[in-house]
Amino acid sequence: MESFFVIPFTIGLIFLIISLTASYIRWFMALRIKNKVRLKKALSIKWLVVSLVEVFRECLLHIRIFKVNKRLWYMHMSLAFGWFLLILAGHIETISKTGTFFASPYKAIFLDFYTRGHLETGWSVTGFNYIMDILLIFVLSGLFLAIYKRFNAKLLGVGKTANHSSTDKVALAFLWLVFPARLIAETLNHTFYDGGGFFTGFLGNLIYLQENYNFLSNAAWLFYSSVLGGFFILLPFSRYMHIFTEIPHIFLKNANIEVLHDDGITNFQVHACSSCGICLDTCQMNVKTGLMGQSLYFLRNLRNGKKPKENSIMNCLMCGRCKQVCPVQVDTLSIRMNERNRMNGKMNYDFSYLDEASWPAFQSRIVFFGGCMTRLTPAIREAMKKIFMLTGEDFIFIDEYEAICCGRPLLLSGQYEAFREIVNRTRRRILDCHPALIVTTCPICLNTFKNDYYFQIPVVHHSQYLNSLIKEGRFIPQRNGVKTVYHDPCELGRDLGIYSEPRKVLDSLVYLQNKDYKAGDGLCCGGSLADLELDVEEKMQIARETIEQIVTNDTQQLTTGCPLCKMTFQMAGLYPVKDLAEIYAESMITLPVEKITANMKIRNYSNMPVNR
Amino acid sequence: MKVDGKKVFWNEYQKDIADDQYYFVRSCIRQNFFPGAEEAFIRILRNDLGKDLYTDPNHTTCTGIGYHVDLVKLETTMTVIARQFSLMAEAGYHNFVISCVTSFGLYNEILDIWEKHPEIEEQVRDYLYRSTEREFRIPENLVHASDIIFKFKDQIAAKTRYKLVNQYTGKPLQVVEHIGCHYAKIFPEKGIGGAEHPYVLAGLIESLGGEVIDYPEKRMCCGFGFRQYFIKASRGYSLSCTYRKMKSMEPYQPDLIVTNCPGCNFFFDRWQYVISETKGETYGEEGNGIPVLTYEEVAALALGYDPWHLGLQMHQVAVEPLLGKMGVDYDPAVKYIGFSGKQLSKPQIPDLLKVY
Amino acid sequence: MIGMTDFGFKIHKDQLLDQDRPNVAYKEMIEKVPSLSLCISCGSCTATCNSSEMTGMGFRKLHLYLKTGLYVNLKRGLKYCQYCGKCWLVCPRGVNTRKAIVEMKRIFEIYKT
Amino acid sequence: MKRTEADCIIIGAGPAGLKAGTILQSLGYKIFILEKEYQPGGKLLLWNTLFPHDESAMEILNPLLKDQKKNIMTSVQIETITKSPEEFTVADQNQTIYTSPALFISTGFKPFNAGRKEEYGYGIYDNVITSVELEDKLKNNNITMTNGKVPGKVAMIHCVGSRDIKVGNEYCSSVCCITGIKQAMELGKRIPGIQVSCLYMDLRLNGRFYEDNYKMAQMSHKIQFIRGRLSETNEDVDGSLVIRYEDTLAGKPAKMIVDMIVLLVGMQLDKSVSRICPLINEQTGTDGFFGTGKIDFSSNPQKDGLFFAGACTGPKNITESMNEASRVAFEVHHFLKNSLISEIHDRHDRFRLQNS
Repeated sequence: MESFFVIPFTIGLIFLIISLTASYIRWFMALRIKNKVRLKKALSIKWLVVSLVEVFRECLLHIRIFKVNKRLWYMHMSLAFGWFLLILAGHIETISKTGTFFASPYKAIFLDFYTRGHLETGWSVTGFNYIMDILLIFVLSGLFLAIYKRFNAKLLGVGKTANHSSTDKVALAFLWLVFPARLIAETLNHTFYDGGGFFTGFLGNLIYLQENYNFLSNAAWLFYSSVLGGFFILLPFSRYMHIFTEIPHIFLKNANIEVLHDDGITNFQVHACSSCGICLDTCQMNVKTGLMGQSLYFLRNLRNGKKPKENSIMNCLMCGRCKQVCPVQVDTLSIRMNERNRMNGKMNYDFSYLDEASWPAFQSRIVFFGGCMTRLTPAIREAMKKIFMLTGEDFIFIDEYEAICCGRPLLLSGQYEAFREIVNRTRRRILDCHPALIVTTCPICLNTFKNDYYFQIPVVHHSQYLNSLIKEGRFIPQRNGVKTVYHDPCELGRDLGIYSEPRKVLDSLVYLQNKDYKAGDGLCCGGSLADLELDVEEKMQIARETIEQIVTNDTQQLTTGCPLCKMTFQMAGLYPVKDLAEIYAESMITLPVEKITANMKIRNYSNMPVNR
Repeated sequence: MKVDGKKVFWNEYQKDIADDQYYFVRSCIRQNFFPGAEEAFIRILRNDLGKDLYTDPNHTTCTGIGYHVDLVKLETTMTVIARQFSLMAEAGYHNFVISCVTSFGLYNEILDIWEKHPEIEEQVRDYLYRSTEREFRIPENLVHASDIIFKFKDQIAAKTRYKLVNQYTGKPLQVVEHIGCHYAKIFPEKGIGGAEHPYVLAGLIESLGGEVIDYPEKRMCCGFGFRQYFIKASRGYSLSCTYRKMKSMEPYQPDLIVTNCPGCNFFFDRWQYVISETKGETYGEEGNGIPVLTYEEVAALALGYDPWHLGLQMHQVAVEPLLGKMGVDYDPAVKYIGFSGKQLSKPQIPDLLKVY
Repeated sequence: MIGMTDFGFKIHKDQLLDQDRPNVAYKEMIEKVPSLSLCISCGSCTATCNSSEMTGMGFRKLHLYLKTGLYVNLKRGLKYCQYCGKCWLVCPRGVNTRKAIVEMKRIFEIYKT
Repeated sequence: MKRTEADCIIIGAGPAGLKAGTILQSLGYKIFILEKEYQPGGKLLLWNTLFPHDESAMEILNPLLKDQKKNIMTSVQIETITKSPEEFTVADQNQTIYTSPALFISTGFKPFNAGRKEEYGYGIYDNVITSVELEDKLKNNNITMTNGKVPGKVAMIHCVGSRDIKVGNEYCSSVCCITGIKQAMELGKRIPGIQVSCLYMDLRLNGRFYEDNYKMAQMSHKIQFIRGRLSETNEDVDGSLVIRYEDTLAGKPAKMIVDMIVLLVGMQLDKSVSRICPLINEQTGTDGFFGTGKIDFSSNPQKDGLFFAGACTGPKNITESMNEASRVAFEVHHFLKNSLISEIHDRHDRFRLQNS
């Protein structure tokens, strides 16, 4: 029996199948009940079809990478799709040759070995050889790019290439060897036994060796088999786990399964990450060199079973830019939150003083919740008060009496229990006023209100409120020509998708320079409360870089909708910064008194967006 | 420690002490706690130094204790003190010697008030005249009794029979000196050596051959504090102060504590017993306490006075180990036999602190 | 037998701050949050603090308690923190107060030192 | 008797005197700089490095001494200073007489005598040293305690002899805070693992780059800044020093055991010149320094040929001292030029009178 060389390949394949099955079952069992129920509910033909299409699009064609970077896309796609086609074509060829559908995998992979000597002609044989050679060249072209990327990433449009762990590097070496090994095996095969397509056959014919050297051919096949087997054994321990894990990941993702507080799904997501490095370029933390907190490295450490360092868990702005660009759509934010909760989730707290404090129970139609950051920006606060007053609203500025936090900073730091506690108290406090509408000037608070407070009444950002005023035809402000750039706060834009309202408001007030926007593309100001590690200077560096990226040459002022962003930009000190409420309030003063009084009337808030 | 450095202060803070003709006022509490002490002072001055010392049976308390616990008004105190001065004038003396440190502080305080506010002095003159038809004269020299002993320390040293030297080892005895707060802390210039590094007792101890210990809590109060001690609820403060001082001096293994204040003497002595009962700690060798003596008692012992005539049996902490180290010749059998020859009742023996 | 005699009063516990007691927690904190050593006790953090209005606590005190070894007070004060981050924003010397608080919580509340 | 004439006599060859000398000489005047010490440099000689950039004191001094050697008279003990309408006459111990129309006083300061703060234990306890002594140790690179060991814990005490009504110096000496920080950092650099605590009542760091030094001290050298003033120093049984203060931010009394205490002594006017000349003494301000301290003409209000500059007109750092000296040097220049012109006018008048 000459074909003992397939043993490495077969061992590898068996190991891989057992390993994958075991892992998937383990992770699946670890899913929270809630998530299992969700999965059960999601089971449907439509879900199946949608997911399968996505698997084809993303695992093979990599459409999302195509949208980001076309050269990078070609590299990934040629390797993934090319290899897939190679296997597929090989299998079809085997079926046509053997006539059985269920041929052993090694038969399909090493078909040319088994058919050597049986010189057959005919269009099908030549055709298959031809196709297989084209596919091999296709894959090798991708491989060439991959190798080239190691030396010059810029050419592929990548700023920073990922720095891989040693296991990953070994696995990478095996993967890279697979295709040249196949080429050599095929070529030598054809040197001694003829046949082959236009490429391998041609190369085979180029080499002239005596017949008694034919052991070289067998050696090449053994090498090919060993490389494949080795790669399969390394695969579950390396980043190449993503090749298979992405498939269940897509199915689970389409079943709307939540990552927060769930180790099972976290494992699927973590292993679905391919360490492609696309998130590195988009991460603003690049200012800090040697940072291992960036999502790629953070996920890699999790995958390798290494407990991530405290610093890497906490050193993140949580702006969500990496999640936005991730071709696999890994929920990096939730995975990070899981680690933070693990670290800090059970800390002691005592917020009973909030109950003891005297609290005037005013009843008002609008509750204006400024939040902690608005308390530090009196200009925004006063502007909003003025707007409410001039519109004749019945409002209460709730944290003017007693400051209370929305809880998001606690959440972001992983102190989950304390967060729930403060949410309960703040919620009760707001509802004590029986409002018909909650307005907040702080996107951080808004984000929490929308996601964790379950209010039955509309909660809006002040830009939405101001926009509604304009839309109703009241207070058409006077427009001035100040050239203004609007900065999208992360929580308002990426998290809540509020892009157009602030722009509409600003467009009627000033000369807005960036009317167009790309959803999810906003930059973080650097002041994010989610980061615990950066020092002031580093934060300022991020802020300055952000400002420089969003402004144009003749920008006169910066606007934003978040008091924290405003403060951070002010500290960075490059441009005058204003909240849109300030600009709005300024323009209102110029209105005649009659117009103001005419506009004072009871409003209906039912058209305001209600949260989920 | 740079002794030369201390000498700068000792030279800086000196005061005039009269040579002879002393009018002596006694302490209220000392006569009761340690009746032999003042007697020893009188005997040393009259017999050993040949000075004229007058003790007046007519003088009263200075009211210091009442004054410090807010029972007696300042005007009353001043009038009482004016009366003492008038008694002195009546007896024909100019040099006032005070046995008690609290009184010394109070006299100085009142003299300071009169100096800065002559109108008050006039008023006190009036009060004194109206109440007793007496007139007074401010003494020419007003000193504490320990100042006198300091002044004649070299003469005393020349006459001594025993030195403050451990006769077993030949090394100087380790002595803790404690100065009553009111001696110099109110008016540093009125104390020999000033308030921070007083010399009044250190000088005496040095001339008698002892070695003074400079321990960290040296400057702290003994804990007496009138308000603290007289209210039982705050007595713990008093005890805590002494405890801290004892803990601080413990590592130096002192053989003796010498004080110049009736209160300090009493509290160092008695609290050692209380500490032994509450904490189970004693600070001398083998369960003994550290003997606490006044300056006169030390001087008298050195001069060869009989310890039991000095009333050393009235001390809580037994003095026998000290007497042994100094080599004092004494008869243990007569410890509790009084002057009258009658047996004094023996004290109860505490659990920890050794009493002979 | 000790304590045989009840005097009706006893030796008080020392109220003195003993700076010679090793303050391991502070050392650990300084290593983790180096900027903490920049604190000049100006009190801006406490003045802006949400919870100080109602509890009398603030970051300045927490830092002081940590530094002087008054851990009982520190633990109490730590519980009140709402973690909003205003103290970080107002600090003139860039002390990373939020990290300091989390680290203090971890030292004093989780490991119960 | 030797008689020497000059345009300006400068008393004191410190940074101020040397700076003024350099400027006046470059303007072509004949000057003399009189120095009582055996070598010029003033207090700069005591210092090793200077804040805020650790510049070597010698690097500052050497350019000042350049071209000045022949003008400087060292080891001069001035005995009399007299003034006639035209000129000052200065006589020294060798009866050498210097005359000049202008007299420039730059006698500088003398460090506060730390022994006057008795409770700090300077001169009494080993290892209580002043900042001047520490600087000397730094200069010789021999930072050891008296027992030869390297200190592990050091307390720097701010405001010793500054802002202290009890020693009569109510002013702030302005440079001790930054000196303390500089020295604390220096200790941190030289002795790895040393713990330095600064006990301050106010930190007054009002110069350029001083805040950087302060931050560096906190951040890189982990120097502890404790708001509290030393109340007393005592020595422990092992020779370490027990200090007592209140942590005023915590509102609690505190104690600390350290190996060495550095007293950051303040500046005082060196009165040796004013003692011998009433004219100079008249120009002493309420704080004990020369001049009026007013913004304009702070050093000389009367324009009578007497000029003051440097630390003798108030506590200053070296930069300020030299700046003032430069300014005053130009005032001297104007004064001399004007008197020369008026002299020529006088001569001219006399000539005309004679001829008429």
